[in-house]
Amino acid sequence: MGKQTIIPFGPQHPVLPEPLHLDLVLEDERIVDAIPSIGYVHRGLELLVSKKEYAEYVYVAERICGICSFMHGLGYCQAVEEIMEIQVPERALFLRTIWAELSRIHSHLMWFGLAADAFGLENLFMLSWRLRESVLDIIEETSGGRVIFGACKIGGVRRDISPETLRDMCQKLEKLKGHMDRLTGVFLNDRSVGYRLKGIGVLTREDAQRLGAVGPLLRASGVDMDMRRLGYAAYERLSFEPVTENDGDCYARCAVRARELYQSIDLIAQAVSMMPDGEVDTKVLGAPKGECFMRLEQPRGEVLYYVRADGTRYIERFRVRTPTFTNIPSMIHCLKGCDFSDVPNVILTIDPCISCIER
Amino acid sequence: MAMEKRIEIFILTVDELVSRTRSLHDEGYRLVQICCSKVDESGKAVLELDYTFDKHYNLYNIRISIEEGAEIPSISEIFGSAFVYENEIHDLYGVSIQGISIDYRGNFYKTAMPHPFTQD
Amino acid sequence: MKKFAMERMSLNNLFRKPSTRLYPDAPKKYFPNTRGRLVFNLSDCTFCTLCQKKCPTHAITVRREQQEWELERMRCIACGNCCDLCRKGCLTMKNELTKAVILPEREYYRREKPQSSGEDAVK
Amino acid sequence: MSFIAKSPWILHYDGSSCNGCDIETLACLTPVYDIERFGVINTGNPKHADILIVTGSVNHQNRDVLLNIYNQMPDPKAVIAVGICAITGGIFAECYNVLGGVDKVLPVDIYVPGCAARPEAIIDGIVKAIGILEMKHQNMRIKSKWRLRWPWKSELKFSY
Repeated sequence: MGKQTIIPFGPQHPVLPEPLHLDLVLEDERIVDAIPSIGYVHRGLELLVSKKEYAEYVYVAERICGICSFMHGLGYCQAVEEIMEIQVPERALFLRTIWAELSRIHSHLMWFGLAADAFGLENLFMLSWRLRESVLDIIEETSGGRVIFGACKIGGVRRDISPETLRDMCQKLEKLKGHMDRLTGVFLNDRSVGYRLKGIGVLTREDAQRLGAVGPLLRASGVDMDMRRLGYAAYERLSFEPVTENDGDCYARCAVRARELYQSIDLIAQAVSMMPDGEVDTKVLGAPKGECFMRLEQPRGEVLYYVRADGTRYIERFRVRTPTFTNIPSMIHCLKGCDFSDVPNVILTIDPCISCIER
Repeated sequence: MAMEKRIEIFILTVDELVSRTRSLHDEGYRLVQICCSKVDESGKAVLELDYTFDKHYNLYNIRISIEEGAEIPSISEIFGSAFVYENEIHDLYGVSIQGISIDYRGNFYKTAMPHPFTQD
Repeated sequence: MKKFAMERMSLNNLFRKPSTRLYPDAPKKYFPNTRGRLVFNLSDCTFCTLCQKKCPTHAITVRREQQEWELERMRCIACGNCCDLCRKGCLTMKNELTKAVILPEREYYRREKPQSSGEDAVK
Repeated sequence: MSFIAKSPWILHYDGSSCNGCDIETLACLTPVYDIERFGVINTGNPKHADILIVTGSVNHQNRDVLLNIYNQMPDPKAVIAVGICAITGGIFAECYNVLGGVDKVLPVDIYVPGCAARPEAIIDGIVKAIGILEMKHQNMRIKSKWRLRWPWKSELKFSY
């Protein structure tokens, strides 16, 4: 038993592109406690609802986070539509599903790159980001933006995708599958990757449930929970099974995300084959009055929106509980007992999104 | 459309909070979030705390209303993940919460002004 | 269990053609949908101030009396809200790049001289 | 920009951005855009860096961090503000915790607009910054020569 040392980690750190600060309490090389402190990215977005009209707030909601941008816009729109009881056209629901799954693919591929960078394989970082570019091209072709989609609005979506583009997109994604096979093959089968991931940062099923973990972190611990089961957008008409793994270590989280990539491509193919014709938006009149909770499954897990409106053009209270925020207790739990050199690994496997946490 | 058509909220007093939370925990509920919002009730500012729980994709909401600067008990002994929300509410709204398992004492969020969400 | 996954992948990459887009030498072709740059056409504008009211970042200033329309390019987030709302179709989103600048400039349009409408004024 | 220009290393600091410009800056380093063609490497150490790339607006919390990083960088140095938030605060300008653009704290040399800024725009910005770095470097050399010859004129200003 050595004496305790405190090592500060961040906010500017080569491994984390985002500012997160951790005070790590070490005994020799083993971590006994981790104290996160946040607030470097805090902007106070939730208070902006009193300054922007409810229809313009969609653009702010999309900029809560640049990685899950479409999901935030979608969640806000769905919450307002729920309050105003707007029937969104069928085609718009399917288009939303397609964009949501595209953003999941791009987010997971990005995570693969960052994780590879964290455990020191820059080669894999480059390869996964190269694959990600082809997904970003599809996103840009259909929605107009690379990371900020700007495709969702209250009452539907802002632009349609033509049938030819949809067919093209499916072919491109099929081709992408072949490349992904090779990439995920390295992540799941390579010996040196296995050394860095297997048995590190274990989160048991009980701990995960007790600490309120969500998303791939929870599913890697063997709990079958996926908010897409709620059947928002077009998910009730698509068939899928949540991906689960039982080990709960870094490797299991990697495997969950690898299998979710294929699941997303499959869901897009299903949505394209079932796509109905028709309008993509409805006219929205009046202002919302009431309150509601809305939950979605983001690439990082369950997200919850709370909107309370009082019948004016400005919403009274908007609250978003993001997946990374509720994964902080699990992250601290995983860090305890790790080696100091595994810290970036463990932090990255929960897929932290700091601008989501602090809004 | 999604399942949560109309939200049900059970309004409780501050004293009932801990016992109800404990019984929910024993029934297998999971804490989803704690949300605080500032509302005007007949000219007086009141803080409403919404505790959201989930079991099998069904939400269960508890709401307590308190006055600004009031003290409430913590539920982080029952749900281990509650401490992040409670620290957040303490920093942004200035509600003092007694007995948080990991208490940052106002250092969780560092903002330009104290308790920004209570200011008009 | 697949053996030599990483080695096989590295060898593959050694023999495939590079995926780098040589950007400044070979300009990128954007998709027709791409939201790149807000373009204003003065000739049809009625100075209704709708774009000013609905801009989420307050980048547009319209002065109806002076017949002036002003865009602060460094505030525009290219969301395309104004293009959707404009009744006359004066605002369009062009699929080209907004270049990096050394001095931020305001773009300033005035009704009196339509032939040289793109008169820029340094902030 | 000449062909024998030095290879500038960049340091990336994320202010309070939404991650959008952040991942686009990282995307510049990946094979598809490959900014290493210009000799640019992302480094984590401010003492090794020539160009500071700031994404996102400045708030009260990270102002000191930013100044700290900037002061540690050796001269000559250039600052690039990437994204609308880093230039004026953009959509977050009205938030209570946001001070505004980076130029409220640091002297910014290049402004790269876009929300999120496209990698091509960021490459443009970095190429321009390389030119500015070179000019600053020449200024420094001339200045030090003057200082040797006419020490009383050492405060002469050279602008680019």
